[in-house]
Formats: sequence, structure tokens, C-alpha cells
Amino acid sequence: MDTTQEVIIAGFGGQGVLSMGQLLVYAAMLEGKEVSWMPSYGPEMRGGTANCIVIVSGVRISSPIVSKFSAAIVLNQPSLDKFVEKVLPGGLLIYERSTIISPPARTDIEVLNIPAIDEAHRLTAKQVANVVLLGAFLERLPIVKPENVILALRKVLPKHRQHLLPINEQALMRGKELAIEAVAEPIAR
Amino acid sequence: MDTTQEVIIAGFGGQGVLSMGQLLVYAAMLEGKEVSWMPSYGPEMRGGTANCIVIVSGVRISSPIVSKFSAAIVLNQPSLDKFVEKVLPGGLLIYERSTIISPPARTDIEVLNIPAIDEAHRLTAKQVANVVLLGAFLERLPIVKPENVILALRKVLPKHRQHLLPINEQALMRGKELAIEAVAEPIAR
Amino acid sequence: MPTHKEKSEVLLMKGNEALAEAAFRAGLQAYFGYPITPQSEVIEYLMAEQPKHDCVVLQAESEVAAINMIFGASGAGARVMTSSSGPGISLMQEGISYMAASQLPCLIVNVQRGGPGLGTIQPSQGDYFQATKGGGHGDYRLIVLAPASVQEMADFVFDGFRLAEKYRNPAMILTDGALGQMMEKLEMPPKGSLPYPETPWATTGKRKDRKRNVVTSLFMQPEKMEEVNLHLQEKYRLIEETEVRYEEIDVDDADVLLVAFGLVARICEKAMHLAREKGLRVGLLRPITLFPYPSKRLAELSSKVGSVLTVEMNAGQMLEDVRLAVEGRCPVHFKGRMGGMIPSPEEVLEAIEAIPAKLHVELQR
Amino acid sequence: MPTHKEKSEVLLMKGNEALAEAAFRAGLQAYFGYPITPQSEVIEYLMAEQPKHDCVVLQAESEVAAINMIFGASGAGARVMTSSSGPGISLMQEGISYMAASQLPCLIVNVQRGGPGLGTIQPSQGDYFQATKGGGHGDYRLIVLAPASVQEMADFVFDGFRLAEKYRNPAMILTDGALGQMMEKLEMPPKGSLPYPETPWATTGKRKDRKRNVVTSLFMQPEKMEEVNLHLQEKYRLIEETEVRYEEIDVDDADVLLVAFGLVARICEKAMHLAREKGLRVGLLRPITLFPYPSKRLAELSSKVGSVLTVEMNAGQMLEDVRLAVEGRCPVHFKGRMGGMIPSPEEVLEAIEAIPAKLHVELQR
Amino acid sequence: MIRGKVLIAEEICKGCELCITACPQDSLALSEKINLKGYRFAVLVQDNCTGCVNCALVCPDAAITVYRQKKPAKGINPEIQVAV
Amino acid sequence: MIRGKVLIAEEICKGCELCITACPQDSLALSEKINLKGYRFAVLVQDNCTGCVNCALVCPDAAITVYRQKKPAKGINPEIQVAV
Amino acid sequence: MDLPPITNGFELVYKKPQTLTETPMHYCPGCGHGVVHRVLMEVIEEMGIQDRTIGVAPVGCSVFAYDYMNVDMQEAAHGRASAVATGIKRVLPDRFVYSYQGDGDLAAIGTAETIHTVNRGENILMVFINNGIYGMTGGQMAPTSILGMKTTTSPFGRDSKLAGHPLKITNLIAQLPGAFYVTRHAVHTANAVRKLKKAIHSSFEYQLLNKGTCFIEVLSNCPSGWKMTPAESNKWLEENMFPIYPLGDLKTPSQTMN
Amino acid sequence: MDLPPITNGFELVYKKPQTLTETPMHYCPGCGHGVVHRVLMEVIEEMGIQDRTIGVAPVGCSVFAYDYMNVDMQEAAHGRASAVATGIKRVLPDRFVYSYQGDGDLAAIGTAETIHTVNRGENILMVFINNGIYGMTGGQMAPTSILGMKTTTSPFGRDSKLAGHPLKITNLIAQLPGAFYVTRHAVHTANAVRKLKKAIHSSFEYQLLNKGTCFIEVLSNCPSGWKMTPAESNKWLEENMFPIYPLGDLKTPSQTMN
Ligand SMILES: Cc1ncc(C[n+]2csc(CCOP(=O)(O)OP(=O)(O)O)c2C)c(N)n1
Ligand SMILES: Cc1ncc(C[n+]2csc(CCOP(=O)(O)OP(=O)(O)O)c2C)c(N)n1
Ligand code: SF4
Ligand code: SF4
Ligand code: SF4
Ligand code: SF4
Repeated sequence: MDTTQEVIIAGFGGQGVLSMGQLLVYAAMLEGKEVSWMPSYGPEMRGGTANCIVIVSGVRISSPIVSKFSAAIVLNQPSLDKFVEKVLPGGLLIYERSTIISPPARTDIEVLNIPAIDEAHRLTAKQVANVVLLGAFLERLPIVKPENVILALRKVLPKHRQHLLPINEQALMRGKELAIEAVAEPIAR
Repeated sequence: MDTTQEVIIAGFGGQGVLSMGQLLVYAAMLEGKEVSWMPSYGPEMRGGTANCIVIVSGVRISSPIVSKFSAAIVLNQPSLDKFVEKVLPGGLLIYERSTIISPPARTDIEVLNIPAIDEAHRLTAKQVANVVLLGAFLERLPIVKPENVILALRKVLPKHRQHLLPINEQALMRGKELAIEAVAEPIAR
Repeated sequence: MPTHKEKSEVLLMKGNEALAEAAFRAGLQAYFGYPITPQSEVIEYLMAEQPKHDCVVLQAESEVAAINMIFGASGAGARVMTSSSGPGISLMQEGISYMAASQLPCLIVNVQRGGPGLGTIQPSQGDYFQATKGGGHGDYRLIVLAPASVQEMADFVFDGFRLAEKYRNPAMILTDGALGQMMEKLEMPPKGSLPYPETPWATTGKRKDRKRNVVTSLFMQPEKMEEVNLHLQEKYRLIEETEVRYEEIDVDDADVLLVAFGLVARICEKAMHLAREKGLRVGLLRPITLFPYPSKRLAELSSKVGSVLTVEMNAGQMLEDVRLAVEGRCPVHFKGRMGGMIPSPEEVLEAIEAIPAKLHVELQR
Repeated sequence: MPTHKEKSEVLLMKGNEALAEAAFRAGLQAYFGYPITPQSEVIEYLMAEQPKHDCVVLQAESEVAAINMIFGASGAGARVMTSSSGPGISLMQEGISYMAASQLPCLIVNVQRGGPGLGTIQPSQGDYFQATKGGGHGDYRLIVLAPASVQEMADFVFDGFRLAEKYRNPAMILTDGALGQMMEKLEMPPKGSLPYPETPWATTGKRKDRKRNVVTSLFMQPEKMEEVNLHLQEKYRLIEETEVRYEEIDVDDADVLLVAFGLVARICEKAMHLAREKGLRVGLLRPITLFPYPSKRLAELSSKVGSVLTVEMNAGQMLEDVRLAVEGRCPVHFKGRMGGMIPSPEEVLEAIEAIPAKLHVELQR
Repeated sequence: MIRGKVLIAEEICKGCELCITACPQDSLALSEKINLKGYRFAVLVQDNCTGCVNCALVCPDAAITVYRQKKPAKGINPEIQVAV
Repeated sequence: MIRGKVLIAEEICKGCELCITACPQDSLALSEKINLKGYRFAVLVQDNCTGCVNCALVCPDAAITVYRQKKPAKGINPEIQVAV
Repeated sequence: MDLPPITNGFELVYKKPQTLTETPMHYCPGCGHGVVHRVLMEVIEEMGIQDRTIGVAPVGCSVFAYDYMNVDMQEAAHGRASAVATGIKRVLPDRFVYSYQGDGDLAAIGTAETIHTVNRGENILMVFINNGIYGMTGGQMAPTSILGMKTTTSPFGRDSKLAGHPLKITNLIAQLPGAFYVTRHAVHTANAVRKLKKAIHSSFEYQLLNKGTCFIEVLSNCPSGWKMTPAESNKWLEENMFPIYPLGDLKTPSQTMN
Repeated sequence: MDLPPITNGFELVYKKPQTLTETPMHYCPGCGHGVVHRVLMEVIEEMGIQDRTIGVAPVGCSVFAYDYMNVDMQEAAHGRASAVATGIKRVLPDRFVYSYQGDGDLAAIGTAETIHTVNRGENILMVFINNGIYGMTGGQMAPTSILGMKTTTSPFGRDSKLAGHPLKITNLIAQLPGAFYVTRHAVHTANAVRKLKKAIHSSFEYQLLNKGTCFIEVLSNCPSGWKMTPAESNKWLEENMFPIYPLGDLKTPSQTMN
């Protein structure tokens, strides 16, 4: 197998799950990798769930749609329920702590819970919770370099939002730290 | 072959060629025959040529469209030019005299020219020229009984036109007489 | 076919008018349409005779409006019809797709004229694909009946309503300008011979004893939309199993099998007679239902005959269904006229004669 | 494919936006359209970027108006495009038939969603028949391109214009909501790389030195209309001879041949890899042009492989073209999802595995 | 009185009689003859045309050309002319 | 003062605050709690509701039920109630 | 929803009508669609005509109206609600029929159906929600968008040179003899809601009397499309839309009777 | 057509414009279409804009207008002439563009396109031939047919209960800000023809100045559809159509400028 990573990022619309994925593929592209980002909106037109499949690979990507993932980042309970079984054995599952009532029970994957929303509040910028999560994710699965995520952010943020760069950078780093601090539930092999 | 008669009636729109055909099939139907009436309008929407194919038969009619005819009734030059060669050898061609500049030259069919328009004027009802022609036609090719044409007329004429019955009856009879008087150009066998 | 022949009347009528009169007799409750040649006689006849019947007849502002009025009236449980020709039928495609998806019965009459574009007002069969494959978006089918005589122009109105209502699906009568304009005698079935179906799903006002009825084609969850589609597809399979209709003439000893629908089938019948007079063994298969298509029967026949000759007033549309049924078992030839031209029996005969002689006698492969 | 790679840029874009940007770079002169999910990004992108380009971008009052504005602008010699999805494309059928008949080039983009009816906004391939057989009235064809990546969403805009203008015929990009919404990196061809054709037939004002130009689809004499049709058919034969495009992967030793277009082809490619890992010899044929269809190549392959498996996001529409090409030479299987559901590679693998083992090795008949 | 002349294209005329109605001088009438299309066509029947152009303006078939005397010169007798 | 009570369906409320704006008594405010859909919902925060119904009339989600004192009876302390 | 027992001495003065289903509405927080739905259903409940009423939902944000309105309903194609309503009313003339449409639906793609339905004087009620934008598809320009309004398809503000002026279709409607009662309302305040309710009530009464088309425009907000809070959107509505679309009757029965 | 030599002393005061082709028109005897064609072409000839003018023909009796008008032309789908004209004008803004449409075309199936073209203020001339009937298809009712008028689809006379009142679309058009000049004419008399010609002339001048839509309704006859002689039809027009569709300007530039 090549180094292909197939990641699902899922939550409510508005939690920034789609842009998290976009940042990831943009950064990967900057690193010269093959990428694909496939969003899926729930049936509801407004609110409701949203997710995206991110594929990053050293080789040409065939299907942008896969049903098993090497990693999952989830931001609400329905998404957790939907995707927990779709993570490949040995894979990674990161979830936002405060949105999950019943945490996953799988032991054949690495499971990490991150208090991203709390952390974002602490940074007094609740909209960066997703970047905190992204930072944590990249700590465990360094498929792109954090600096390239920041570079990507710089490219996608419109002018009048460029002032948000520092706070995002901070959030990303806090995420990495949280992931290091977190006691990952170990994989029972 | 059965007793099938395939007749083309052709002229300008407004000369009553379509209704001539309708009278014929109506009368034939009254006699229990199988019938079909297929109109064809020229490409012009207004004015222009019109024709109809009338088939009267003792048996079920397959194609209502044929390209050779046992008889033709024509009311203008373009129609004569178009259909003269389509009359089967031994067939009948009747034309309205005043509308034809160059009469047909075929000798293998019976050709009859009838001054139907003049006759209609004489009857002071120029719209019955077509009935005059029909009378002449039926004299030579009695595929339906004249009285059934009259019966048909009675059925199709709307109430406020029923007073036109006598004049039409007269026209039909005059047509028959004209056909008898006319020296048919003989078929050279 | 209507069974109440006892009170039928023998009439001499134009195809379009026979169809309109038959609609009244088949219990039409609402017609919405917009004039277009060569079928304006349908609405004109309905308007003139409407006072004798308990039926809504309304000239819509367009074909788009007409098909959507049909939608509403059908959803309210009425027996409904519209009619048009090429350009107008094209404008109805969105509405037709909506009706199929909402499972609303209705009868749509397409009196075909030569296309594409504004084209010509002469007869054609150029809308076969549109009628049978679904010219609108999504996976749906119409039940398509192809009359070949004025008698069938009337009879198929009854069949059309019956099938549409039985399967809650739009049905189409696919005919042409020549059949619409020609006169033949016909037995006109009596009024009242086609009972109205129960329509418990219709929006007639939510009575206390039932939940509200909703007519819709929107199913935002793809899982649900797929279910709807699976149901439609099941329905179409059932229709294909039970409702196929065709006519065959002299196929038993046939060497060349003519396949043609509508008016062209009758021209082919004549050509067949001409060919038989010449000693050629020619038979005819006339599909009456274009969807469902008589593929099974054609497949059977294709392993018996030497070759098949499809004749159409188009560039070869039904031809694809013929080839799908024949699947290489024998050569399939094609004779077509387009843009309003009608093939003559003699032309078809020529096409028969042009088939290489050995194909007349030898089974292929 | 655009050849001016030297100045291409590598970008990361959504399919719909890549298509819109490519349209500018391909020299789009006028876009008329009406919003509909999942393709509203096309008009939104064009509107936002329009100031940088010399191009008319207008939101029409409806899809009917849009296609007729396209008609006018194309008739005036401009390079034009419109885009929509299911219901909107259905509303355009009359206009599309008119454009084909009037021989006007244009590019129509259908970002498919689940139908029929209002359906769902999820991706689908349910409009294959409508696109390839002609959803409007009369005998005409669209040149249909089916992209499978964001790169092709951009590239095929160039191809679409080129083919439409070469043959003076509407071309369609038949894609779906998933391809429209997904992001991939792509090389975006530079502006100015597609020269404008001569349009001496265009209505630009009757100069003294020529007769007036008339854009019309009306030919009242059926003889003349038939001539127009014969010309169209000749054109379509020529297109079938010269413009067929497809991609094939690992077909040489294939036992099971997957046939799929667009996004589904990529899902099949993945399924193929999975199958090969299991030791199954699976190959893939991806038609890139849906009309003209790669029937010849498929016919060749069908006498080499054990069986064909067609995979589509519909009830089996391209399946008919596959069967027409295979013509019984080997069994043809089908796997479809409908109403907005996307098949997964695993599902396709299952379908491959479900093909009776002997068909994997044995040629049929 | 200014004198006028009209020229009526007899094969173009459909005998609608609108020019006849429009003519303030009653100069026009339908011919007894019939043209190739079967219509009786309009002709000038009185020598009192003033060249007012009314007939030409209402003619749906653009069948009429109108001339008018430059200055009231005597001795010229305007003839009815018909285009061929 | 006539006294009123409002009952706000907290799982239906989307926290749009229109009722808050509409209330002439300033009786309403958003809760600190979040409902299952993630919205802060409206609650009665002052004991001065007159049952004027304004809040219910502008509520886009039909989340509000309103009661009013039959006659100004004393000793009854209207409580804030929330539907479940 | 069961109401908890209420302390003695209090009486119910307002509750959600039974003619609304229990399904929570999918609209964005603060969206006027919900208010109009409720008011419409209140009138139907009060008039006791639930069993004789058929509604037609459009394609637009209110496409799911049939999930909330507890009456028989049909979901029409985009722009064709009034044609669908015509079809229903013509075959069921003794039922109450209404259509409910947004501005894209009624005043763009459905213009021909709108004009001709009213011109025929179809005996129905047409409810027209004018929020100056295409809500459902993500905030594109509507025919009623005001000049300068930024939408996803007028990113630099609506420009009359490119897109024309806001279309006051209700003013055109009022000119048609088939229109019996034409009025413009809003739902931004409790009082406005009360007036709208009266207008709907009158419309159904006129329908019973076969008077012709009643047409009610409701100026509404689209917080999501306008990118504002609900409260801001109502303010914007008053300040920017009311001057162009002034509230009030455009045609009243007495005028019609003259 | 070569003109025979003319006796000295006479000068040509009227001849068919060169902008009309030599093809005889297919219209029924006395049909107003021919007059309007001619007048339109006269203006184009006089203004010398033949090489910069593009016309759009409708589906209706005037479908073959391009056989007679010697300018570049497009034949639009039924009802869509103004959308087609929009497409042309937007890509060729320095050309003169006009559409020519009947009442079925413009006021029935094409209503939405008509309203929105004018509302956008497309800088074109729309010529609207109102003969109160569908001529081409054989005399069916048009939206503009007057009450009581017998047509093949209103065989007992147009009944407002079934089909509504005659639609005065020009009056609606005049309300739209995009309309710059809106006027109603006829061609039943020489004077009427003269006035129409002026209106067309002004319209093209306004178009040169980018003023917006000019809309000219021409009340015309349809002797065939009305089943009358041409002279009778003109009389009927005056007596029956003029009262409903009074001639004159509905919107003039000065009004617009206010
Ligand atoms: C034929 C067709 N065209 C376009 C669409 C996409 N579409 C859905 S709703 C809509 C407009 C919605 O706007 P509006 O009618 O103003 O209602 P709102 O959502 O603002 O309530 C459009 C363009 C469609 N479904 N069908
Ligand atoms: C989509 C479509 N519907 C209907 C027709 C048929 N049709 C042709 S012309 C016409 C109406 C003609 O009336 P009008 O526009 O008033 O013009 P007139 O012939 O009176 O000049 C109709 C309904 C068509 N060609 N296309
Ligand atoms: S107006 Fe023209 S067409 Fe009519 S009669 Fe006079 S010359 Fe002939
Ligand atoms: S108006 Fe309704 S939805 Fe909005 S905050 Fe108040 S109770 Fe909640
Ligand atoms: S998008 Fe606008 S119209 Fe639609 S529900 Fe949200 S606020 Fe209401
Ligand atoms: S049918 Fe009427 S509109 Fe058409 S050409 Fe004849 S008179 Fe003129």
C-alpha cells in the first residue's frame, strides 16, 4: 500500500468541519501531495449534519469516496455513532469532548478526546475549536506540517480576516499540546 | 385484388377538395364499406395546396397512404402535374377545366375534363363546383350511390346550412350529366 | 380494450376528434392544454362539446402551465388529460418527471410532428426516445401506447386511463399528425364504461378519520429517495411483465420481419402484401405498447427469421429497442424517413428487396 | 485537451468553481443561468469574478429564459454557456431541441442530482438518457462529455466549446453534485488558449457584402426538413467516427470488464484495485464521451472478456448503450444506486464477486 | 389639384380592398381579372388620384408604388400602369 | 396589572430572540443553557408578564403558549414553566 | 406536546393551532416563514375548514410546508404552485385552495403562471412571501431584491443596469380584473401579525363567495440570506424594504365592486 | 421588381423599402402583419441601420418574418423572442435589436419573458401585434381576446368566469421602471400607419441612446381568424378593440424622466 490517508471529518453544519478538511488538503497540496476533499451535506438544507472525506496520498487518487477510514475527527454524537465502526483497525479517532455523551468503546483503534471547545473559549475565539482539533489530529497523524496549515490559512482567508491568523496559529499549537497531554486510550492488540 | 379504390383529390385550399373526400367516405361508410380519408396540407399555412387520399374498400384497409391511385380528381395545375403520373394504368383522371392550362397527355388512362366552375356559376352557387366534379366522378366510377352522398351531406351540414341541400343535389346531378356528355379521351390500349 | 361494445356507436371521425370524444366517454374530468398544430382539434372539440359533459376544459397560458394544472387536478383525484405536439411536449418534461415521481396518473397525448426545433407540422415519429426513455430528469418511465388507426385513437384513451390509474403513473398516447388528421370509421365506446378508481391518496381535504394526504416528489434523504426509485422500478418491471401489447401478422413463415409502430405499421402491412405478392415471405410485428416494449416476443422471433427490418418516421429510435431485443441473433436493418416525410408502401418494399438475398433464407450466426 | 500547459496554474478548487474559472479562461462571452442546487456555485463564481473578464453574466428569470438567451447570444456568434441540474435541464428541452435544429453551438452543464421530480440534491447519473438520446423532441443529439475529476471539470469546458463550435451543435458536460462540490487540485489552462471560430452565419447585422443571415429551425416543406435532418444525422455519424473518447485501465487480461462513467468510474477503479488484490482479473472502461459512445471499443473488448459489469448511479441507463455494443457477445451485469445514493468501492467489489465464477473465465456463446 | 399615379403589382396584390377603402378619391377598385394566385387585384379606375399615398400606406403587401406630379404641369395624362 | 404566564417549548425554541424584542415588559431573555439542537432558548426572566400574547404572535416556531389570569385574584404566584 | 397543568385561575389565551403538526420546522432561527405558516393554520383552525382545505407548497425554503401544515397538500414544481392550485380548484370548486410561494418562485420562474392565474380570477388564495432573496438555494438575487442589495449572484449589490429594478409584482397583480383582494403585509411585529391574520381570514371568506383571486404579499426576512440576526433583519426590513414595498391594501373589495 | 419608366414630370413619392425582400408575404389578404413589417423596414431603411439591426421573429403567423425583412434575423421558440433578443443585445450592445411577437406569443406563453425583459430594461424594441387571437394555429382564443369573442377554443364566446378578462399586458409593462417608452398603435388607416412609423423611429433613436425598453403594441386584425373581410375586420377593430385597448402613449420619455 502507498501512504494514502483517508480521513473523515464530521459534525454539525457550522462547526467548521468542512473548512477543517479544506485546510488539510490545501496544506497537503502545498507539500506536493495528491489530495481530494469530498463534502457531504445532510438532507436538511439548514443546520443538520455535514461531513467531508479527505484523502491525502503520494499517488493518484482513484475513488474520492471510501467507506473505511484511516482516521476520523468527529464533533457530535450522531457522527460518532455513524463513523466509529468505519475506522480501520489500527486507525485513529479524535472527538470533541463536550459534544459527545457516550464515547466510543472500540479498543482496536486509537481514540483521543480533546476539549477543543473549552480550549477555544479559553482562547476567547470559539470559532477556532476546529483548528484546535486539527492541531491535535496532526500531532498524532502528521500527514502535513503545521506550518503548511498556517500557510494554507493565509491563502484561503479573505483580506478582512487575515487578522485572525495569529489566533488560529495559537489554536493549532494548543491542539498539538492537548494531544500530547491526552492519555490516548491504547489499542488493545 | 379486392374492390379497393384509391382516389386522390387535389387542388388549392378553399376549393373544397377535402370536403369532397369526406363526402365520399361518409357515403361509402353508409354503404357499409371500409373507408379512410387522409388529408395532406401543403407547407403553406394559409392558402396553398391541399389534397386528400380517399380509400374505399370491401376489406380492411391497411395503409391509408398509397402512392399510386386508381383515380384522381384535380382542381389546379400544380396538382395535375404532381399526380398525373401517379394514376394507375387504366385508371381515371378528372380535372376541373378552367383551372388547367396544360392538360394531361397520358393515353393509358381515362381523362375527363369537367367545366365544374362554370357549371357552378350557372347554378349561381360557386361553392358547389366540387360537388359537380364529384357527380361527374361518380358517373364514371360509381363507388358509392349518389343518394348516399346526399344522405352524407344531410348528416354533415350544420343546421343553418341544411337549406343548401337542394342546390348540392342539383350540382351532383349536373356533374353526372356533364360526365355523360363529355367525350372522354379514350384509353389507348 | 373497452368491453361494453353493446352500446357503441359507429362514427366517422378525424383521429384527433375521435380521441377527444373518447376522452369524454372514458369519463374525463379535466383537460388542460395549449393549442399547437397538428392537435389543436383536441381542445377545440372538447371546448365545443364540453357543455354536454361534466368536465373542466381550460386553455392554459402555456404547456408548462397545462402540465402543472394536470398535476394539481390529478393530485386532487380527477381523471385528467392533456395533449400537445413536439415543442409543447418538450416544455412539459419537468412536469412529467414530477408526475411520475409523485405517482400521479394522467394521460398525455403527443400528436407528433417533424422536428427537431420548430420543424414542420407534418407527421413524424421523432419523439420515440423522449416518450419511452424519459425526456425529463431522473429514472422514470411513461406507459406509452401507439395507436395505428382512428379506432385505436379512441380505444387507447380508455386503455391509457386504465393503465395510468392502475399503476399511478402517467401514460402517453404517442401518435402523429397523420393519424390525428385522418378520418376512418370507428366504434365509439359508450360513456360510463370505465369505472373510476379509488383515490384514497388524493388531496381532497383532510377528513378527521385520516392523516393528511401529501402529493410530493421531494425526498431529501437519499435513502428515502432511493426507496421511492426502487418502488418505481418495481412498478415498471411489473408493467413490463403484464402489460405488453403487440400485433403480429404472418410472422410464422416470415423470412423478413418488419417491425414498425403506429401509422408506419399499416404502411408496412401494405408493403408486406406487395412483397408476398412477389413471393417474399415477409411478416410484421407491430408493438402497441412502446413501453413496455415487446422485447421478449421480438427476441423469440429474431431467432426464427432471417432478418429484421425496422421502419420508422425518424432517424432510428425504436431501432435501439429492436436491437436490444434481437441482441445479434439476426441482422437488423433500418428504413427511416424524417422531418415530416411519410414512407410509402413501395419504398418499404424496396427496402425489403434491398436486404441481401441470403438473409432472406438463412438464419444468422 | 488544452495544449498550452506552459502557463497553466496549479489550483485547489471545487469542481463547480473550476468549471466556472475554466469557462472564463476558455473565452466565455456570455453566461445565462438560473440558480439550482448543486450547481449554483457556477453562476455565483462567474458573478464574483466577472469584473475581471469581458463576459456577460446574467441571472435569467428561469431556465426557459436562460436557454433562449443562450440561443440568441449563440446565434449572434458568441461563445456561450449555461448550467443547471435535473428540473432546470428538463425545462430547457424545447430550447435545446431548437438549438440543435438551428445548429447553434453552446455548452450546457448538467450537474446531476437525484430525481425524478424535485428529488434530492445528492449526486446522481439519472439524466443519462435525457442527455444522450435527446430529451427534447425530434431527432437530434448532444455531444456529451462526462468528467471524472475536478481537472476534467475544467478541461472539458475547453473540449466542450471546441466540439460545439466545430460541429455547430450544443455540447453538454454531464457531471454530478459530488464532482461539482468536491475539491481537488488541478492545472488550470491559461486564458486565450482557445481561439474563436469564424461564425459567418451569425446574425451580427447584414453587411452590404452578404445576404442576410437567418437562424431558424423552421422548415415547412417536409422535404426541406428531411434534408436538414439528413445533414444533422451525417454530422452525428461524423462525430461518432472522429470524436469518441474513453479511458481504459487493465483491460488486457481482464476477465470482468467494469464500464462506468464520471465519478462512478473512479469508484470502480478503486473496486478494481481491491478485486485485483484478491486475485480477480478486473479491468475498467470509462467512456469519456457518452455521445459519441465508445461502442466499437466496447464491442471489441466484449469478445475478449468473460463478462461486463456496468455500474451507474441510476436504474440502468448507460446499460442500454453497453448492451447495444456488446450485442450478446458476453453477459452484461448491472449494479446501480439511485436517488442520490453513491455506490462504495466495496459494494462494487461485492457485485464483481457476485458474478458467477465461470463467467470470469469463460467466453460466452 | 395635384395629380398622382399609382402602380399596383398585380401578382403581389391579394385583393384585400384596403387600399380601396383608404383612397379618399375613390380612385381604386378591384379588377375583373384574376391573378395567378386567384385574387382579383386592385386597379386605378378613376383619373383623379392625388398621390396622397394613403393606399400604399395601408397595403399589407407593399404592392403599391406612388408618384406625384412635380409641379402642376399641364398636358400630361397620367396613365394607370401595372407592374409585371 | 393583569398577570400572564408564558410556556416556552425549550426544545422547539431556536433562540431567535424575536419574542424578547416583541415583549413590551422585557420579561423574556435567552437562557444560559443550550438545548439539544444547540440553541440557547428563551425563558421568562421577570415576573411582570401581562399575557399580552405579543411574544407568541411573533414566534416563528410556534414555541410559546400564553395564559392569563382570569380575574385579578391575589396570592397566586405565576411560575415560569417550561414544556418538555 | 402535552401542556403541564396550569395553576388555577389562569386561562389559556394563546396556543399553537392544532392545524400545525408536531414536526419542528426546519427554518433558520427567526425566519418569517414559520410565523406565516402558523397564522395561516390559525385561520384554518378558527374557520373550521381543515377538512375542506388544500394547500400547495412551492419550491423554496417552504418546500416542506406540508410537513408542518396539517391539511392535504401538494408540492408543486418551482414556480408552478398557482397552476397546480388552478388544477385543484377547478376540479374541487367547493374546497378552499391556497398556494404559498416565495419571491423566486412566484415572481421569477413562475411569473407567467402568477399573472394568468390571477387574470383568470381563479378563486384561490395566493400567499406570497417576499424576502427579497432566494433563501433555499443559498441567498441568490430575487426579482424583488432591492437595488444595491448584495447577494451571492449580485456580489457587488443589485445593479439596475444589469438586473433591472425590484419587481413590484403585487402592484401589477392589483391591476388585473381577476384579482379581488390584493394586500401587502409583514410579520415583524405582533400587530403586523394580527393584521395579516385578518387578511387571511377575509380571503377565505371571499373564496367561499367565489369572488376571484385573493393575493396577500407578506414582506418577510431571511436572516441567513441577508446575513443578519433576526432582530437586525426585521429592522432592515422596515428601513429598506418598506419604502419600496409599502404595507397596506392594493385592491380592496369595495374598489373591485365599483 | 423593375419599375416601368415613368412619364416625365412625376416623382416617386412612395415605394416599398429595399429592406423588404422580394418574397411575397404569405399572410392572408388584408392582414395587418404585412403593414407592420413594411413600416418597420421603412424606418430601418430611412435610418440607414440595416447593417446594424437584428430582428427576432416569433412563433405565430409572423414566423416567416425573416423571409420578408431583409435584416439578420433569428427565429425564436414560441414566446421566447424577448429572451432571444436579450441574448443578442447583451453580446452585441451596439446593434439595434427588436423582437416582433403576437399576442399568444408575448402575452400567453411568453408572459414571464416579456415582463422580465422589460423589467431589466433591456435596450431593445419590442413590437407586439395584438390581434386578439391565435392566427397561425387556426383561430384559438388569445389572452387578449375580448369578452364574448367567439374563437375555436371559446366557441360560445370568451367567458370571464372560465378564461378571465382580456389581459392588458401593455398597461402592466408601462408600470415597469425598465420600460422607457410604451405606446399603443394601429394600422387600420393611413394616418395610424404614419403614427406607428414615428413611434418606431423614436424607439430606435432611444435605443441608440441606451434608454431601456421601448414597447409598441399594434392593434391589428385577423380577417381569417375573425371570419370577416379585411374592411369589416378594421371596422370591428375600431368598434370592439379600441374601447378596451385605447390607442395612445402609455409611457413617454418625459414621464420616465420625472
Ligand atoms: C426548475 C427549478 N429551478 C431552480 C430550482 C432551484 N431552486 C429551488 S428554490 C429556489 C428559489 C427559492 O427562492 P424563493 O422562491 O424566493 O423562496 P425562499 O427560499 O426565499 O423562501 C430555486 C431557484 C428548482 N428546484 N427547480
Ligand atoms: C411551445 C409551442 N406551443 C404552441 C405552439 C403552437 N403555436 C404556434 S403559433 C401559436 C400562437 C399564435 O398566435 P399569436 O402569437 O397571437 O400570433 P398570430 O398568429 O395571431 O400572429 C401557437 C399556439 C408552438 N409552436 N410551440
Ligand atoms: S391594399 Fe394592397 S393587397 Fe390589398 S387590394 Fe390594395 S394593392 Fe391589393
Ligand atoms: S420567538 Fe420563539 S423561537 Fe424565537 S426565541 Fe422566542 S420562543 Fe424561541
Ligand atoms: S434561508 Fe432564509 S427564508 Fe430560508 S429558512 Fe433560512 S431565513 Fe428563512
Ligand atoms: S391568420 Fe390572421 S394573423 Fe395570420 S396571416 Fe391570416 S389574417 Fe393575418
